[in-house]
Formats: sequence, structure tokens, C-alpha cells
Amino acid sequence: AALAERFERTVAAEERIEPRDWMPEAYRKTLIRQIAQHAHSEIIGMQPEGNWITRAPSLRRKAILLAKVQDEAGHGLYLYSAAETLGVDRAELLDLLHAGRQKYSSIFNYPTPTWADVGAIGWLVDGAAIVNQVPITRCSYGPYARAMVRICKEESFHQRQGFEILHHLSSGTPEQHAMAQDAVDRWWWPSLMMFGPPDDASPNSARSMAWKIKRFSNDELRQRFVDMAVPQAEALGLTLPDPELRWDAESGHYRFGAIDWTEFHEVLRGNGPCNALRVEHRVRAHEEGAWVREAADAYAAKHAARAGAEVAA
Amino acid sequence: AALAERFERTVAAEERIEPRDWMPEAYRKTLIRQIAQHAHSEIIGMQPEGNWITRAPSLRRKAILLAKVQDEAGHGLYLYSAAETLGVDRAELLDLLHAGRQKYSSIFNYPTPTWADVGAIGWLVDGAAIVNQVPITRCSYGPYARAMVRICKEESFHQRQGFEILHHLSSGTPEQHAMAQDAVDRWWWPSLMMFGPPDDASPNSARSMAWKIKRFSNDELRQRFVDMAVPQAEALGLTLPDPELRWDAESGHYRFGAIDWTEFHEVLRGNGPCNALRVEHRVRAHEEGAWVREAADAYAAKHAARAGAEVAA
Amino acid sequence: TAATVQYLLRLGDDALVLAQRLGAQLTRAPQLEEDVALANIALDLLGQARPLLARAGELEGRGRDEDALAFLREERDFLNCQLVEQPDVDFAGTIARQLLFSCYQLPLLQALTTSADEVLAGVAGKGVKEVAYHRDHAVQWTLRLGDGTEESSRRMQAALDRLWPFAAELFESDDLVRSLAVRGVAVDPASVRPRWDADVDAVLAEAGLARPSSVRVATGGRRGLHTECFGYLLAEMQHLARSHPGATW
Amino acid sequence: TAATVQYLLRLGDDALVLAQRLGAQLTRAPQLEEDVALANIALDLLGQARPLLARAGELEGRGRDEDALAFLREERDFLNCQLVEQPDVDFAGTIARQLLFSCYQLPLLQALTTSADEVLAGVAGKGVKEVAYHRDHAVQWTLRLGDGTEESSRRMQAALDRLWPFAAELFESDDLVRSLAVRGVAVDPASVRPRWDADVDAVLAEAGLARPSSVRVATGGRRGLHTECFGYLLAEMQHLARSHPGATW
Repeated sequence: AALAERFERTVAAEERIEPRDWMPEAYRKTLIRQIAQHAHSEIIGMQPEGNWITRAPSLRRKAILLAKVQDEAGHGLYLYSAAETLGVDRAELLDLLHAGRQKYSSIFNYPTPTWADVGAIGWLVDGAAIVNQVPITRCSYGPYARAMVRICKEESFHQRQGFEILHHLSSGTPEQHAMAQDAVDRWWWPSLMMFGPPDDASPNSARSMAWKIKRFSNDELRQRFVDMAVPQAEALGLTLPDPELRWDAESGHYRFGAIDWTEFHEVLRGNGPCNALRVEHRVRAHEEGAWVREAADAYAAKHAARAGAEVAA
Repeated sequence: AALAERFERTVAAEERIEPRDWMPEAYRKTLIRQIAQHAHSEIIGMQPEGNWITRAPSLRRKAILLAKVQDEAGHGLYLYSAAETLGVDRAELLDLLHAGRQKYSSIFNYPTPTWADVGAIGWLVDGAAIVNQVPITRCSYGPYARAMVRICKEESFHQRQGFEILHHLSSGTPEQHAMAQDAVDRWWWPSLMMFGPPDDASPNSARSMAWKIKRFSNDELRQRFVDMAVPQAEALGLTLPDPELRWDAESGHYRFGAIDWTEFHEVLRGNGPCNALRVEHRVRAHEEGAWVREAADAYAAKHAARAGAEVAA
Repeated sequence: TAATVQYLLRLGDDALVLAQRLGAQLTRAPQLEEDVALANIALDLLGQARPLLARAGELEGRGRDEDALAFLREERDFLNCQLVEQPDVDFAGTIARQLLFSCYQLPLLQALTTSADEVLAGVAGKGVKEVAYHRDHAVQWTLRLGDGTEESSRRMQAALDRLWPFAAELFESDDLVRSLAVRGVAVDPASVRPRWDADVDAVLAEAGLARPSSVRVATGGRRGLHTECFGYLLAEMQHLARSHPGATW
Repeated sequence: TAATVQYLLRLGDDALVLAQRLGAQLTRAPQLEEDVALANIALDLLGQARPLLARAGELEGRGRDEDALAFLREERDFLNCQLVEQPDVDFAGTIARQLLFSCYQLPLLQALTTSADEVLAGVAGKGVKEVAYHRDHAVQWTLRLGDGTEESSRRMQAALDRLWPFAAELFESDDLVRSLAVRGVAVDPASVRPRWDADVDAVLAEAGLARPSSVRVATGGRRGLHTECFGYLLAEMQHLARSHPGATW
């Protein structure tokens, strides 16, 4: 009880819970689930953009894209490390991902048929991710908050690069402009769904807010994203595929049309365009790499044994 | 002895030996080796051209190429059937090919880096094959001779198509012309090597000639090919990469430079640019197809058993 | 005619893309007879694609011939169904794709033999015989693999399960095809579904294979939205032609 | 300068093509750390390729920039060695290719830091540190795989055996490189062979791997003659750029 009280006090004082501190089991579980899902999203999220590394249309864009996808692998690493401070290990979490027992962001179940999709992912998907993640830099759990500081810095860099790709396409040839518009048309609504179900259908949010894992509601964050994206779309010279989108002077916000939650739930249930593809790709890489990981372990064990023998001798 | 005499008489009279006829064991073995090698050449020969099916630059060319490579599979089938009349079966012969214990024409160990190579193979390689094979239509062994009649008819069709590809390239853009010339530069000498070592280094030729399996010496056939190819190269507007090539009015033949037999022997020994690639590709297809062949056999066996059971009932 | 152009592209792209996939299998078949058979099917399909694309280009009136349409269009402009672009994972996958597609294509072409578009009617008339063979080939192999060994049955079932989500798109109807059907040019693909169901179910039953229960429906091809493997197929197919702008071959 | 252009293209194409192969492995590595490491190496190589190609284009004086050289040249104009284009059969193959190449590239770049061509000297100066890491990475993995499990040792040996025929080409000398070496621009690759032999032999010995005995020598890359896998690599790499002539990105 004293421990619980101290935990509550720490959280209330906006101080950080650290791995050595006592924490309620439900808090730990919620964090593990959220951080793992976040890590998995980074890893699965490498695929839709990775799809264009070999086909990037200029060497400069190829280098930027390579670096970006590499950053995502790096984010996955930080986040798995953050999760490991809570007493699970990466291999377990990956097994859960591969078995479909932990989720990743549904947005990565959409395909990237054109180069402009790389731009749209950077602008919209990374943009939405930042809106989601900046508040997590103030999360009550220290390791997660610190990982997020570093990640957000890189994400905003990625978002600018995505914007720049689209800007270049939008002001390029008519074919390039059409390519950019098409990508935005396809990614806009799924990006809005990234913030999760509407507040009245989001049962776990209240507790996460109380624990200061979450700071704002899904709908608040979604609105913040829309308010940010609309003027950027104008700057890009691209339209957003929502006839109901309009400025509401009274509230000081952009109002937008109804989201198709049926699609969201279908994708979440595994029936999106790329769910099977993404998980299969990940599982294949993991399985094909098994002999390599075993070799590394065997080598490490042998050399630890030899080193031990030398010390003993 | 009476059998041997009858065999000799049949051959001498330019009549055909048929599968039911008695024949010397060495004759049978020589034929098996030669027909198998010929069949293997058709099958391996599908690869260098097959390399361009997915990349052919027009739909018409794609269809022609598909049909050609299909014909080669068909030639392989006739020839394996002809070999089977001599008491070996296709599966055995394929095993020998895959184990590197039977050969195929060395010409297929050269790569096809450009579309013009498809033309050069048609014109030069099929051209050389025809010169080699037309005399075999009069071979003393009936099934081989008959297979060859059909094959030669299709080969000469293929040769014209190859010529046409090069002709179109040669009279196309400067890049296309250069592509055609480059291909001819690379295929000319290997084509001359297709006729085998010079007569003074070809120990088995005499016996094959006596048996009327072979009708002309390697050098005779090579000369015939050169005499045919030189005016065709002129018609194509392409040069042949031999500074010593010239018309010899006295003999009525084109004289040509010395062949680099070192290269020939290196490729024959397995050190050509594509030996490993060709055999690996073949073996992979065979191994990956094993479960399919087993399934077909199992199905056939079950249905034969069921049919038998029904008859018995 | 813009609608007819779209419709011709749908049919032509189906045939072209499937021919491209099958052509890549040549030299990779489990036995020589299958190299020959798959090449035959690829040739038939290519032979259907060419007049369909040529006719589409002609009606479009922008000077694009069969090659311009095959080699110079971008991914988002290809209107084939997603089924035909699915990669050849193994021979069971090749056969499953053939089964699902030929059982759809045969009744479709039969109905199109009376199309008001002469070229379309001609292609359909010639194609009916060809596709009857394609279907028979796929059926025979489905039986052999389904009722062969344990491994072949497992692979065939896995291939069907994998490709099943792509079948629904074949029968998707839309305003374009319905309006053309009224004019006697097109056939509403929804109308061939009962025949397909009956044919496929019969083969699966005889082969001892289960009808997949997947509820997932993959779609988008008719609007130019393809699966991620398709861009690589196009890159390979178009690279040479695009490398020599204006050249002929 | 035509000779310098050729030489820059050889070095630049080596780096570009290897970067392309490694880039394709991203999301396919055996563990996340390797996704990061291989991407790092790919980025370094791409970072070397770009100024080398740009410099080649500048000296050539025909208005071709790095992208024109990367995306609009044909296969026969690429001058990379055949080693770097060899496909990634498995992780052992990726590592073997890295080992053979980085043990060659490191002493080469070390010698090129004093090249009379400033750009080349600059790229070499920066590259030496990068490639020292590439080599270390390849060496560490060669040891782990060679001295890991039975399977890893078998695969690593098979990969070395498969790639060994492509090593000799790295050290091929010709008139072009010798004349540039005399002028202090280039380094005769034959001169780095002893160092390569010593380094590679030492790693193989420590890893318990045999030096392959293959006598086959694959060659032709420096004359634009490539193995059949290379055309597919180019098709994929160049398709988008070639699909939009004149566009910038």
C-alpha cells in the first residue's frame, strides 16, 4: 500500500517511474502492450517504404529513403529495449507479433503502389505519428518517454522529407502531380484512423490518461492533426479527399467528414489489403535468419567457454 | 555374326536401323550419348533465350520468343523419346545431365546480356545447329533421323526469326545497331566452336562416319557454316569479328582466322561464364518439381488401382 | 467508347499479365511436358491480349498501339484483376491461379462470342477453345495434386487458401460493365459466378480439397490498384522498351 | 580524361551496385541489428558512388549527372565488377560478398587517398574509415558463421565457393588503369592483391573455413559484360526514372 501510494504520488507529481520502482501490474502490462505495439509498428512500417528503396527515382532520394527505413529499425530497437526494462524480452515480443497475438499500427496494411506513397507516408503517416507521440515524451514511464524524445526528433525530420517529396511531385510534370494527388487521396482517411476509435468507443483511454501514459484523447489528437495537415495540403497544392472539410471559425478548428470505421475494423481484423503480406514477410525474414542467430549464439558460447578455460588455466 | 553382317549391310545400303533391329553395343552407346547430348542441349538451350521472355521489347517479339523456347522443349521431348528407343529412359538421362556426367552444347554457357543476343542466337547458333543437323536427317538410326527432320524444319524457321531480329536492330537506332553488332561480336567465335574440335583432334569422328551417324567432318561443316554466314552478315549490315576473314576465289570458300581452342576447352571443362548457372537452374527446377512428379505418379497409381478394383468387382 | 476502352483494357490486361507470369515459368516447370503446356497457355493468353489492347488503342484514338499500352502505361493505369498478378510461389500456386481464372474466363468468353464489338466477339470465339483447354489442364492438375500425396494435397490447399481472397474481384460488377452489358458489348461478370461456383466446387470435391473459408476480399485491380508485387513485374516487362524511346523492334 | 571517366565509373558502379543489392536486404536481415548494419553499409557505398559518378559526368562533359549515369545507362555501359552484382542467396552469401569486396576496397581506397584527382582522393579519404567498418563487420560475421554451427559453417563455405570465381576480376590490371596509375590518378588493383590474400586467408583460417580451390575466373565487368542477374537489377532500379523522361524528383 505504501508502494502504491508512492507510485501514485510520483505520477501525480509528473515525475518518472523507473524500471527499479514498484508499479501496479496493470500499469506494467498496459505499458508492455503499448510499447510492443509501437515497436512492432516501426518494424512492420519498414516494409511499405522499403518497397521503394530499390526503385527510388534518384540517388539522393534513394539515400534519404534508405536512411529513413534504417531509422525505423533503430526506433524498433530503442522501443524493444524500453519494453525489456519491464521484464519481457524482444524475442518473446517478436514471437507474439509473428503469431498475430500482438498488433501493429493498421496503417501499414495499405500498399505503396507508387513512389508518391513514400511521400504521403512521410507527410501524413509520420505526421500523425508525431501528433500521437509528442505527448508520450512526457509519459510517466521514464524509459518510454526518453525513447520517444529521440524518436520524435527523427520523425519530424522524416515528415519534412515526405512533405518535400510531395511538394516536388506536386510542382513537377502533370503525371507527377497526379501521382501525388492519388497518393494523398489514398492515405488521408487511413491516417485519420491512426488515432484510434472515437473517444466514446475507446474504453481503455481513461485509465491510461490517469496513469499519464496517454495525455490527450483520440479525438483531440485527431483534430490537432487535421488542423495541422489542412494548411500543409494547401501549401502542397493538393486537395484532401473530403468534401465536408471546412474551416469552422467559431471553434477555431477544421471540421471533417465521418470516418468509415467499418474499414478500420476490417483492417484491424486482418482483412486489410496487406495484413497477410506484412506478417508473412516478417515471419519469412525471421525464419530464414534462424540459423544465423543460432550460429551467433553458438559462437558466443564457444568463445565464452574458451575465455573461461583460459582464465582457469 | 549374321546379325552383324545384316547391320553392316543395312547401313551400307543407306537403309535405316530400327529399334527392333540388332545393333552393335558400341553403336547403341554412341547413339545414346549423342542423342542425349543433343536433347540436353535443347533443354539447357532454353535458358539463355528464356532469359528474355519477360523482357521482350514488343508483344509480337514476346510471342515469337515464347513459341521458340517452347519448340526447344518440344525438341527435347522428341529427342529423349528417340533415346528411349535405345533402352534408356529420360529420367536416367536427366540425372546424368544434372550430375554433370553428360554434356550439352558448350555454346549455351555464354550469357545473354542484351536483347540482341536473342537475335544472334537465332541467326548464328541455330544456323550452326542446322548445318550440323541437316545431315543427321539421313542418319542410319531411324528414330533419330526422323526426329531430326521435324526439328530441322523448326530450326530453320527460328534461324530466320533471329536474322530478322538482327536485321531490324541493325537498321534501327544507332543504339540498336550497336547492340546487334556487339552481340554478333560475342557469338561469332563460339558459334564456330559448335562444330567441335578440328578434324585432326576429333578421334571418334571416323567411326561415326562409318556408321553413318555422322556424314561430314567437323571442319567441313564449319566451312559450310562460314560460307553461309558471311554473305548473310553483309546483308545484315554487320561485321564479323575476324580480321583474317576473306574470300578465297581459288577454293570457292571464305577463309577465316584461327579459333581459340583454349577457350573452347575451358568452357567444356566447366569454366565458361554460365556453366554453373545453367546446371544449377536445371537442377533447381527438377528438385522443386519432385513433389509434383511424385503426386502425379501417386494419383496415377491410385486410379489404376481403383480401375482394377472396379473391373474385379 | 471510353467505357469500351476501359472494358477492353480490363480483359486485355488480365490476359497480358497472366501470360507474363506464365512466361516467366518457362524452364522452371516440374517436367518438360509442363514447360510446353504452360508456354502454350501463355501464348494463347498473349494472343488474346494483343487484339484486345490494339482494339482499345484504336477506339481510344490517341495513337497508342498494343505495345504502347503494354510497355508505356504506368501501374495505376493497368486494369487487370489482382488474381493474375499474384506471384508463382510453387507449381500448386500456378495451378490454383489457373483454375480460379480459367473457370471464370471460359463462361465469360462464351458469353462474349455474341458481343456487339466485333473484335471482342472474335477474340472470344477463338479464345473459347483455348480456354477450355486451359481449364481442363488446371482441373487435371488440381485432381492430381489434391488426390496425389500428402505434400501435394497440403500445397494445393495452401495455394487455394492464399489465392481465394482474389477470386471475388473477378465477379465484381460496376456501372461501367453494366451499361456496356445493356448495349450488348460486355458481359456482367456477376452473371458467370454461379457457373464458376459450381465448376470450382465440383473439382475441389473430387480432388478432396476444401473450399477456402476466407472472408477477406481483395479488390482494386479494375481501378488500377494493385498488390505490391505488380510494380516489379512491370519494371521487368517494360524496362527494355522504355530504355529506347521511339525505337521499334 | 576519357580514361579517368572510365576509371571513376568502375569505382562508382562497384559502390552503386553493391549499395543496390544491400538496400534490397533491408527488412530481410536475420535480426534488427543487421537491418541497421546493412543499411549503414549501403548508405556509405551510395555516398561513395554519388560523387564518383558526378565527377565522371563532369569530366565527360556531356551533361550527364549522377542520376543520368545511374538511371539512363544500359547494362553494357556499367563497369562494375561482377562480384558486386551477385544475388543475395542467403545471409552467408551477403557476408561472403562483403568480405571479398571490403578486403579489396579498403587497401584500394587507402592508396587512393593520395590520388591526383581531388574528388577521388576526397572520396577515398572519407571512405577509408567507412570501409574499415565494413570489413570489420564482414570479418566478425565470417568468424561467427564459420565457427558457429555445422549449418552456418556449411553455408559460409558454400557461399565462399560460389563467389570465389568472381574475386580475381577485382585485381585485373589493364592499360587504362596502368596509364592512370603512372599519372598518379589510379591505383593498379593488382598491387592490393597481396594484402587481400593475407587478410582473407587470415580470416578464413581463424574461422575454420577452407580457401576455395576453384580455378574458374569470371571476368568482363570492367568491359561492361555482366552476369545474367544484372539486367533484372537494372530493370528494377531504373524503371521509375525511365518511365518519366525529363522529370526531376
